[in-house]
Parts: sequence; structure tokens; C-alpha cells
Amino acid sequence: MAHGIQLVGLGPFLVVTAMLLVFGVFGIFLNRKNIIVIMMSIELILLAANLNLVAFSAALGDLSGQVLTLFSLTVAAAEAAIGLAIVTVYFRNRGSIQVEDVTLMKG
Amino acid sequence: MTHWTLALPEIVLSVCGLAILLFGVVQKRGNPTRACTVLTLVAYLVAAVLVLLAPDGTGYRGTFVGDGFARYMKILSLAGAGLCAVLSLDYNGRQKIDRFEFPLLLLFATVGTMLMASSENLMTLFVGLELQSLAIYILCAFARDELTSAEAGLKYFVLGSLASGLLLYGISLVYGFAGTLEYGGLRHALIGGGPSTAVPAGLVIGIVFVFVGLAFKLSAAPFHMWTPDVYEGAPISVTAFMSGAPKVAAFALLLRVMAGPFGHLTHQWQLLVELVSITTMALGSLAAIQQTNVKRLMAYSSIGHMGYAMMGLAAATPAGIRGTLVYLATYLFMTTGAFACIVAMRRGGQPLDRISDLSGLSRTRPMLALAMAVFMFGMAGMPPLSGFFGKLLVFAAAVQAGLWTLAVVGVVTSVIGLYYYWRVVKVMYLDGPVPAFDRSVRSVSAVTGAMALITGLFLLVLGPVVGAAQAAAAVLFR
Amino acid sequence: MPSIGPLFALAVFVPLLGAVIAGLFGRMIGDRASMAASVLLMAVASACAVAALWLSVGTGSQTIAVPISTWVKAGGFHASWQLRVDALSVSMVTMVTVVSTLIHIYSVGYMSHETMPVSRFFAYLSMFTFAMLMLVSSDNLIQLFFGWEGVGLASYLLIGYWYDRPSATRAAVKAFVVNRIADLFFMVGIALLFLQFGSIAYDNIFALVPAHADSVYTLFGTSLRTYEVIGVLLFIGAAGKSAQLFLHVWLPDAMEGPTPVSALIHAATMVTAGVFLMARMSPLLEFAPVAKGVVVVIGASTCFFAATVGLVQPDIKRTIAYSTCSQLGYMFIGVGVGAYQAAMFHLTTHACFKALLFLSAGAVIHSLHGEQDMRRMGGLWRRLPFTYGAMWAGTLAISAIPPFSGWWSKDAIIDGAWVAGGLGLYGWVLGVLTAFITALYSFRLIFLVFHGAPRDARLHDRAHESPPVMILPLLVLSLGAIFAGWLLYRPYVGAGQAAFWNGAIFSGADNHVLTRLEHLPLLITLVPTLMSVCGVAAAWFCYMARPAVPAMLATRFRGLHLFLLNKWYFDELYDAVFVRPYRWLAGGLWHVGDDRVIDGVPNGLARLTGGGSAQIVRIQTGSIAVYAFTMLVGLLTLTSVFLIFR
Amino acid sequence: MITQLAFYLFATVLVLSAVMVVSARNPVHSVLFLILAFFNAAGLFLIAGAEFLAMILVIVYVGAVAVLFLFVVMMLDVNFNQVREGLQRYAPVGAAVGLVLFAELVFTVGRWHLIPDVTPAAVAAGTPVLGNTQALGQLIYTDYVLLFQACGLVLLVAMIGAIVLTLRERPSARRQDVAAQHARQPADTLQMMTLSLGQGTDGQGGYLRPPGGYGAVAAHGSGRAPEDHETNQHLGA
Repeated sequence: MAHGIQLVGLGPFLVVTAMLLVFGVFGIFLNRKNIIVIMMSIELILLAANLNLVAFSAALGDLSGQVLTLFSLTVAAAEAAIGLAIVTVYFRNRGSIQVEDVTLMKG
Repeated sequence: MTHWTLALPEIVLSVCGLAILLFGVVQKRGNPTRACTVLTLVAYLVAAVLVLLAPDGTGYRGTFVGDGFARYMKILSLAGAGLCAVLSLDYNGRQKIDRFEFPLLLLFATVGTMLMASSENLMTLFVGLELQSLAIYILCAFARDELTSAEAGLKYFVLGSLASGLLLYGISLVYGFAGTLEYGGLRHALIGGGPSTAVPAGLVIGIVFVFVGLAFKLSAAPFHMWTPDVYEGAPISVTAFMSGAPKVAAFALLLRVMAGPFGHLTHQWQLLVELVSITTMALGSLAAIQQTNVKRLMAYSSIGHMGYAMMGLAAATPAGIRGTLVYLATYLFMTTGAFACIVAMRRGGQPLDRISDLSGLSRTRPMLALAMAVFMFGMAGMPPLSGFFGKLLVFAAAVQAGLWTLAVVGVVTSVIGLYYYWRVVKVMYLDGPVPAFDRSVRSVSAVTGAMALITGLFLLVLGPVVGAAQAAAAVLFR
Repeated sequence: MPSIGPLFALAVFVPLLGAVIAGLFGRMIGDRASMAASVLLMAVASACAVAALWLSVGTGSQTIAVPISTWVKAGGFHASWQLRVDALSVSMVTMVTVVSTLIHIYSVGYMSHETMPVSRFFAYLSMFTFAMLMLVSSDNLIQLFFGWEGVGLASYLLIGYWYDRPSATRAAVKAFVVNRIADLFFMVGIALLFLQFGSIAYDNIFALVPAHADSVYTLFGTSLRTYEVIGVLLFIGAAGKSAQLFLHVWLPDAMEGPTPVSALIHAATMVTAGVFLMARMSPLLEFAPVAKGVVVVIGASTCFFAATVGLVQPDIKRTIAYSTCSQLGYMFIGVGVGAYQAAMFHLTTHACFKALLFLSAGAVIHSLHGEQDMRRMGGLWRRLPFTYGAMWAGTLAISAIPPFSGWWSKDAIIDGAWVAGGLGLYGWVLGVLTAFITALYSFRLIFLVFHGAPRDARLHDRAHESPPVMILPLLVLSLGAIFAGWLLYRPYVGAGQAAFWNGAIFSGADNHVLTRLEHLPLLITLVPTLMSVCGVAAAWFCYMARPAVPAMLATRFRGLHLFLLNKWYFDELYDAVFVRPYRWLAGGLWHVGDDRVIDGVPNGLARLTGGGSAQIVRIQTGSIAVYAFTMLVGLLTLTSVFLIFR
Repeated sequence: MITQLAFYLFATVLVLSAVMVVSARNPVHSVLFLILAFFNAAGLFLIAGAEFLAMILVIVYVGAVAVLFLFVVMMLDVNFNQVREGLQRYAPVGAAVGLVLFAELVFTVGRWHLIPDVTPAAVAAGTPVLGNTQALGQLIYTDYVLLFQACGLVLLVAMIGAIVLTLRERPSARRQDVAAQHARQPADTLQMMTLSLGQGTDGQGGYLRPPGGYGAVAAHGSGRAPEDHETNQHLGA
């Protein structure tokens, strides 16, 4: 499978990642419901970027892209942990994680 | 082993952080927060000394660089973080959020900041930025029993993660189209193509994404929306930190990336930076007019300042970068001082944050009012206060680079800015007094006084600061 | 000749001393002393100026630089305080100082009934003169601009001298604002010049002009020649000061100031600055044919427009004000067709007879205790014999009746327009028509004021001749109005012009207007004179022989009459085009109308700022989704901008 | 051929599950679709030749992160029956923005080519002799060690953060403190009293307590004042 990228070509990979990115973006601002879904959308965006990096890395025959992917996976995991912690704190204070409710401060 | 000495400040600071963490966890008797904060300050001091002694050079397979620019930015960040640690001593105690993790998170955020300043590779950029951002997300929600703080943390987290996602996507595009993540390699690739070869559009898009990711951290318009809410909600000690060191670090990245590897494409991104700078300046000054909350006012003010600082980058000349660096230094001290004043706003144990609470301050607390007036006028750019010199340098650079629109917008928004800064001074000096604030603690007064002195007497250190900035800027144009 | 420089510098700076003494120490030393000081110093200045002119002409009009000090030295930008002595500046300085001195003397009498301390008035007058001298004697554009703005400021102060009258302050602000708008263009022009040549000193610019003749600006796909752009920008600046069409609206309102001020503004300073600028920049304009065309068209149109409006004005000062506007139009025709020398000639003679007319009118008003409506005058010639005589001299001069001074200079311009051909013919036709109208309204004035039966017996009976201190300047100026043309024709435009100007005014290689002036067919040269005579005859017919005719014409051609009486509805037009939409916009946005334009502009701006602020704050809803959306829109905008413009 | 087929299969499922993540009504379903998306992304990683990362994605992401999501969604007991009335209003604008973004990306990214003269820097490190995992390991433990350690710091920060934000020590909760138990002296808890006949301990409060109260003995913490999270609930109203 090492030559998978040559067989499929880079183009389809990039189109898939672009779609993932756009759906992640959609999820953020079309979502009127739940903050956790927003966080999942962010995971989708990060996944798109990671997939991009891996695909480019394979196409270039250069490993630094994969190294960065490794780091970004680590960071994303940490981010998810912190994000969920913050959501929990917020829920304890507010009793809700509806997106519309997070508007205490404005102006 | 130049390898290890190169990153010695970061390594030492991280190890100190781990040691302080251990100390805080093991400590059973009493509250270790105060001791941890003091230890953190000591660690900052050690790191600052090491930064000044650190050698120049590149290491870790071209991911890390030590040079004058990094040194300048690191010293600024350490100064900002240290001052906030001092402010937190009193404030957190009174707000009942004095847990020893606070100085630790501050410390790790500073490590991230320093990594950013030394980045010579897009990986370092990303990891440093994330280390810093994650720590700040937590800090924003640190007053976990207050709804506003939790909301601030949540907002900053969600939008910040989005920005990081876009940044990472941009990095991936740059990587894919240029074939490398190293600044040196990127620069080489872009110049190697020669001026005749067209730069692939994907690379250009990648640059835009990276720019957007960094602009978010700078709170440049239209990526600024989080700023006022987060500034208002987060504990003031955190807000004071956020408006200083992270901005400096984000600017360090922006300058390094834009002037370094993408320096060859200046004519392509210049318009972009110009647009964002104009929007930011206009927005910062316009929206600030309506504010009644001091923290929100400071938020919009910091947005505006980022617009001015960006003017130097838009000029894309050594003089412009120098202007931006000086601007950042003056801004850092003014904003920290202003937040120190806000920390002192407390009556009957309750923190206050309305502008009207400052009413008649000149009679109840003349020194505090004077310091606040110095910061306000400094931020408005009145000579001979420090803010004036920063503005002068960036404006001059913009004009020199022929960016007249930028300079004109800058002047107009400065005039508008003068209006709302003046409003604060007016409230303090001309309105009738309200009951006095509580006596402020010596640490807060010391920060306020020191910052006021730096702002007021900046003229005395102008030479060395400009010299250092000049040397730092020259590094980027090797 | 080494002594020209100091003399010239004295002529320029002594009025400043007068302004300082009268302005800063006026209260301390009293009105009489400050009056005496400023008048004496003006006299000294004019003596110096005359001496400098004499020496300069005697030594062949060399161009001499008189350095004062370094002013700005920043990077590549360098400006110094330096005076430039050449035929152009010396003649202007002489004219300005002499006329100003006479006006100063006259003011002593005119302002004698004032209740307010008049030291302020004399300080302004001297300052005004100094600013104008600075303007004409400068060696570079920045210094010129300094004087230019000084003139604007002083005119603002003087027009609004009676600051307790709302109409006066309004007129002052109007003049200031209109001038500022024009100055903006002028500044842009200067900036472009600096960008093009890297210097703002005349010598450097003029030396480089031929070399840069082909440079262009590209704007929206069309390329514009640099010189045309700069020329038009400079002309807009000049048009603001010289009250040319579209920017003339301030001039008639400026009559709110005391009459000596009007005389100073209209005769010697301020309005002539534009013409002077054009003459000064002749080396550049000669390379900008399109810009010159614009100058001719605007000049000729102004010339005609102002004359027609002057025809029906009931107010004596406003009639003369419109005549100034019209005469300036002549000068711009001269500039536009390349006959700068003729324009300068007309400028000089005009200074004499316009000052004379204004001061005479002032004497009439003074004697009638402030009455300005000509319809209430009449038959005054017995009561004011000296004024009457002076007014005749001025009227004959402005009507271009040979051999009075106006005839020499105006004919030179009109003939020049004929010689130039092309757009010049437009100038010629309107110029000739205007010659008729000029004679008509000038004589209308004299007939209405001095002849016929007194229309207001009470006013008539109380009228008295002015004191000698006011009559003396009238006498001197009358001499000028009668003889100046005859005296100056040879050096200014005649056979001696090349020697006199000695390069101060540049004529392009194919600009032969002045040389061909000599060889015009007699018939062509006679046309304007004939028209003038017809005008006089018409005026006599309408206002002496058949006084009922004007009223009949006014009712018959009611529309036209109203059109003229309302100054072609320019104020209303501006109101509709600029003021009203602005107010509508402001009102639509903020539901608040503002009654006064002048207050409306700054307040409106402040509101705009506040309103924009409110809008921005409204977007800040606190919703994460909205924030994220804003970020993405920003991202998309930047990406698109990048992709489109890269 | 089989590679292409696998790619398109994984890609299709990935994109579809991404759509479902965003559009599912029930957040629990969203999380499950997210897991599906991660699995398929791992498949794409495999096709691209990044085996180690593919495994990491499954183990770390699916095994830890997604489960964490699931856990939080269920713990917070959010009301997911609310109708999304806002969606319809914003959908057209949002869709337009998203489509333009997509078009721009595909338009530019689709025409991929390297800048001429570029020689990828780290090619040598990925020598075919080593497997993907070894090659990565060799890189991150040598050249990129600083960044690797920085990532460790990121995780540490996340740990500190999660603890500092969510850990609550309730004074009412009784935990065993072995050291305290060992250190207990009879005098600390035992009080000898002489009581006259017919009188109980009522005058002393009925029964005896240890001197500092149970709280001081049972709960060692950061010394914060006792707090109860129920008292904070009113803020949410």
C-alpha cells in the first residue's frame, strides 16, 4: 500500500479534505443546538488538516508532514480534553450547553 | 552541544515548571499558591537571564532558532507574564481563585510563547501556539464558579480551536505546495522559483489561512469578535496576561513568517495586511466609543492597537518591523499598567469594572488617577508618552512605504481613539467623586507605578529600545 | 546689485512687524498708536518694494534668491525659507504693498466710527498683506502654500470681523470651507509634484519639467499625462482662491466684511493669488495643453456668468464683487491661452481700478451710514464730488474705454484669445460679450448711484463727502486707473516684455501669442472696444434716458431676471447637490435633520462615528455562531481578495 | 484497482459521516458518526502509507477522545429534543459562504504542483529500509525531540487544566487518610469527664466530638472554604 497515493492521485485526497473542512465549518455556524457538536465540528476540521498533511507527506516522500500530524493529533486530543472540561464547568454554572445560551456577554 | 544551550531558557523554564508543580502538589500545609507564584517569578527571572545569554543559531533540525528577534520578543513576553503573575498575587486571593495551578499555567503559556518567538519551522509555530493557547483557555475559565468566566473560557476555546484548525489547514497547504515546513526551505523555494514563475494559488491560499489563524490570536478584525467578551469574562489577572504576552508572541510569529519565508511574496500579501490593519483600526476605535465597561473598553483598545502595530508589517520594510516592535513594547507596558489600575478598582471587597466607577478618582486616589491618565493618554499616542513613539514609527514607516491610505486611516482613528481615552480621564478628573476604592496592595501599586514611569519617561529609554528593535528587525531581512 | 535682496526682504517682512505690533500690543498702546504703526510700516514696506522693483528692472530683472533660513529637512524632503526675486515676484510685491498701503490709509478714516477697538482690524490687514507677500515671494511650493493658507486664515478673520453679525460669521466660514476644499486639491497637486520631481523648489521643478514631459498616471485602465493631472489640480486650487466657477460661491458673501477688506481681497490679495500661481507655474502649464483648455473654459464661463449676475444685483458691493469674479475670468482666459503676461498685466491694472471702485463704493456707503442698496441712492454726485470723480475713473477703466488702463490689458487678453484659436475662440466670444455687459453694469452702477433723482431724500440729505484721509487714496488710485495701462503696456506685454520678465514667465516653444498680438487685423482689435462703447450707450439708454426700461425688461423676462438675480441658482444647486443629500443621508440614518449646514457637518461626522460604533456593537451579539461566521466571512474575503488581486 | 476502490469507499463513508456529525439531531449519534469518520480517515491514512498514524488515530482518537466526547454528552444529560429553529434562517447565507470556500479550495488545490527547484528536505529520513513507524520514531526522538517534549507539555497542561477545572473536593465527602489515622493520639479524640450522678452529657452538647470537627480530620485539600456545587445552580436560571 506504500504506493497508494500514486495509484489514487493527490487530487481526490485534497477534494475529500476540502469537503471535510467545509462540513466542519458548516457545523460550527449552522449549528444552533449544542456546543459539543461544535467541538466535534472542530475535530472534523483538524482531521481534514491532518489528512491533508499525510497526503502531501506521502506525495512528497517527506516525513515531516507526518511528524506534524503526530503532533497535531496530540494537540487535538489535549484540546478535546480541555474543551470538554470547560464545557463541564460551563454546564455546572449554567445548567445548559445550548449555543444560544452562551450570550451572557455581548456589545 | 549548542543544541541544548540554544533552547536552554525554554528547557530550564519547563523544568522549573515541573518542579513547582511537584512542590505545589506535595505541599500539604496551607496554600502553596503564594510560594508557587514567587517561585514562578524566580523562574522567569532565571529564564530572562538565560535568554540574554543564549547563543545565536539554528538547531533541532531547523525547528528552533536563536537570534536577536527571538530575544527581543522573549524578553517582552517574560516581562508581560511576570507582571501578570505579580498582579495575580493579590487579585486571585481576593477572588478566591488562588490555586497554585494558576502561576504554573502562566508559566507553561510563557514557554509556548517563547517557542513561538523562536520558531524556524511551521511545526514549532503550531506546537508553541497550541501550548500557549491551551494554557490560556484554561486560565480564562479559571474562576470556574463564575458563569462569566466559564463563558469566556468556552467562547475563547471554541473560536480559538477553529482558528487553530484553519491555521493547521493553512500549514498543510503551504507544506504541500512548497514541499517543506522550514522557513529557510520555504524562503529558498520561493526565491528559487525566481520572480517570473507564478506562485501556485494553493500556496497563496495556505498563506491566507495561516495569516487568519495568527490574526485571530492578535484579535485583528474581523477575527476579533471573541476579544471583548473574553476580556470581560475572564479574571482580570488573566485578561492582563492575554492582552500582553500572547499578543506579542502572535506578532512575533506573524512578523517572522510574513517577513521571513513569505518575504519574497510581499507584494502579494501586503494588500491583505493593509486591509486587515485598516479594518482593525477602524473597528477598534469605533466600537470602543460605546463601551461603559472598562474591561471591554480595554479589549477594543487592544484591538485598535493591533491594527496600528500591523501597519508596520504592512509596510514590510525593516523600518516598519522596527516600528511594530517598538509599538509592541510600549503597548505591553501601557496595557499591563492599565490592567493594574483595573485590579485596584475594588470597593467593599467587590471588584468593579464600570467606567463610571472611576468617577472623581482624582480626588479620592490622586496617584492612581494620575497613573491611569498616563496610560490612557499614552495609548492615545500623546507625546511625550511612550505610545506616541510607537505610533510615530509605524506611521512614518507606512508613509515611507507609500501606504498613504493606511496612514490617513490611522490618523483618523487615532483622533477617535483620543476621544474615548479622554472620556476615561474626564470621568476621573471632572466628575463628582463617589466613595473611595479599597486600599490597594503594595504589589499592585508597584506594578502600576513602574508601568506609569516607563510610559511617562519612555523618552529616556527610547534609544536602547529602538536600537534593540532595529537589531531584531534586521534579523528578519538577512 | 546686492541691495535688492535686503530691500525685498524688508518689503515682505515689515508688514509682519506691523501685524505683530497692532495685534499683540494693540491693547497696550491703544488704537491710534497701533493704527499709526501699521500704516507707517506698510508705507515703509511699499517704499522698499518700489525701490526693489526699480533696482531689479534697472539690472535686467535677474532672478535672485534671498535665503532666510532652513525650514524642513526630513529625508529626501527639503524646504527652506527663501525669497525669490524676479520680475514676477517683484512686480506682485510692489503692487500688493502699494495698494495695501492705500487701503490701510483709507481704513483709518473708514473705521473711525467703529465702537470696537480697531487695532485688531489693522493687525489682520497687515497679516493678510504679509501672508500674500509670503505667497508671492516664496521660492518653493511649500512656502507658497504657507502663505496661501495664511491668506485664507486672514480672510476668514477679516470677513468675520464683525463677529456679532451672524451673516458675517457664516460668510467667513463659507469662505474658509470653500477655500479648504480647493486647497485639498492644491495639496494633492503639490504632493504629486514632489513625487514626480523629488523637490518642491521652483528651480528644481522647472529645470526637470521638459525631461518628465512624457510620464503618465494609469488609472482604471486609462492613462493620464502627469502634467495634465497636476495642472488641473493646481488650477482647482487657484480657482478656489480666485473664485472661479463652481468655487466662486464664497466671494459675494465675503462682502460681509468691512469695505476696505473687500477692496484688499478683491484688488491686491487673495483672489489674485490664483492667477499668480498659474503664472508662476507657467513652465509646467506650457506642457499641459488639456489643463490649459480647462482653464480657458472655466475662466471664460466665469467671466460671462459673473457679469450677467452683476447686471441685476441691487447691492452696490455685490455688483462690484461679481465684476471681480468676471475680471478674474478674463485673467484666466489669458492664462489658458498662454498669454500669462497679459493676465499679469490685467491683474495689475485691475488691482488699481478695482481698489478704486471698492474704496469709492466704501466712501458712498460711509457717507450714507451703511446703506448699500443702489435702489435707494441716486443723485449723489453733487454731494460727493470727489468720490464721483474717482468712481468715473474706475468705471471707465473697468469698462475698457480707451485710453483708460482696463482697455490696454483687457484688449490684450481678448486679442490673445483670438490669436490662440481653438478653445481660445470660446474665450474670445464670451470675452467680447462680457465686455459689453461689463460696460453696462458698471455704468448702471454709476448712473443709479450718482445720477437721476434722489430716491431716498432722507439718506440723500445726510450724505457728506468723506474726510481727506479717505479721499487721498482715491486720488492716487484714480491716477493708477487712468495711466497704469499706458505706462505698463510696453514692459508687460509690448515690445519690452521679454526684457522685463526675463524668464520669470515661461512661454513654450510654439507659444507665439504675444508676438502675434502686434499683427492682428484692426477690425478684430476694435471689436471689444466697440462692444464696450455699446455697453455704455445701452446703460445710458436704460438708466438715464428711459429709466422705465429695466423694470419693463425685468417683468417681460421675469424668468431670466430671477435666474440672474439668484446667481444662476448656484447656492440652491449646491444645496440640492451637496448639502441636501448629505442631510438626507444623515437624516435617513439618524432620523435627525440639522438645520444649519455649517453646524451639520461636524455634528454629522460625530454622529456618523457614534452610529458606526453602535452598528459594530450590535453585531457583537455574544453568539459563538455569529462570531465564527464573521471569522469565516473574513477568511473568505481575504482569500477572494488574494485570488483576485494577486 | 483495489486501492482505488478502497479509497473511494473510505472517502464516501468519511464524507457522509461528517455530514451526519453535523446534522444529526441527537448528539450521541453525532459522536458515533464521528467515530465512524475517524475509522474511515484511518483507512485513508493507510492508503497514503501512514500506518503508525492510522493506528494512533484509531487507538487515541476513537479509543480515548471520541469516548470522552460520548461520556461528556451522556454525563451532561443535555436536552437534545429542541427544535433547531435558527437553522433555516441562517442556512442560505451559510451555505453560500461554504460553497464559495469549497469552490476556491478545489479550484486552487486541485491544480497541485510543487514550486520548481524544491527538493523535499526530510526525504532521506524516510529511507525505505525502515518501516513507517521506525522512521517516524527515529525522527521524533532525535531531530524533533524539542517539539516532541513540547507536545508532552501540551498534554501536561491539558491534564492540569482538566483537573483544576473539574476536580472538586467536597468537605462532606469522607476519604480515608491513612497518615492521619496512624498519627491519631487518644488525647485528640478522647476526653475524660467527671459527670455527677443523674446528669448526662447534655450540658456539653449531648455527645462528644473530636476537637477540630470531623471535617478537619477527614478532608485534606487546598484549604479552600467548603463549597457545594448545588449552590451554584441558581446562576443557570
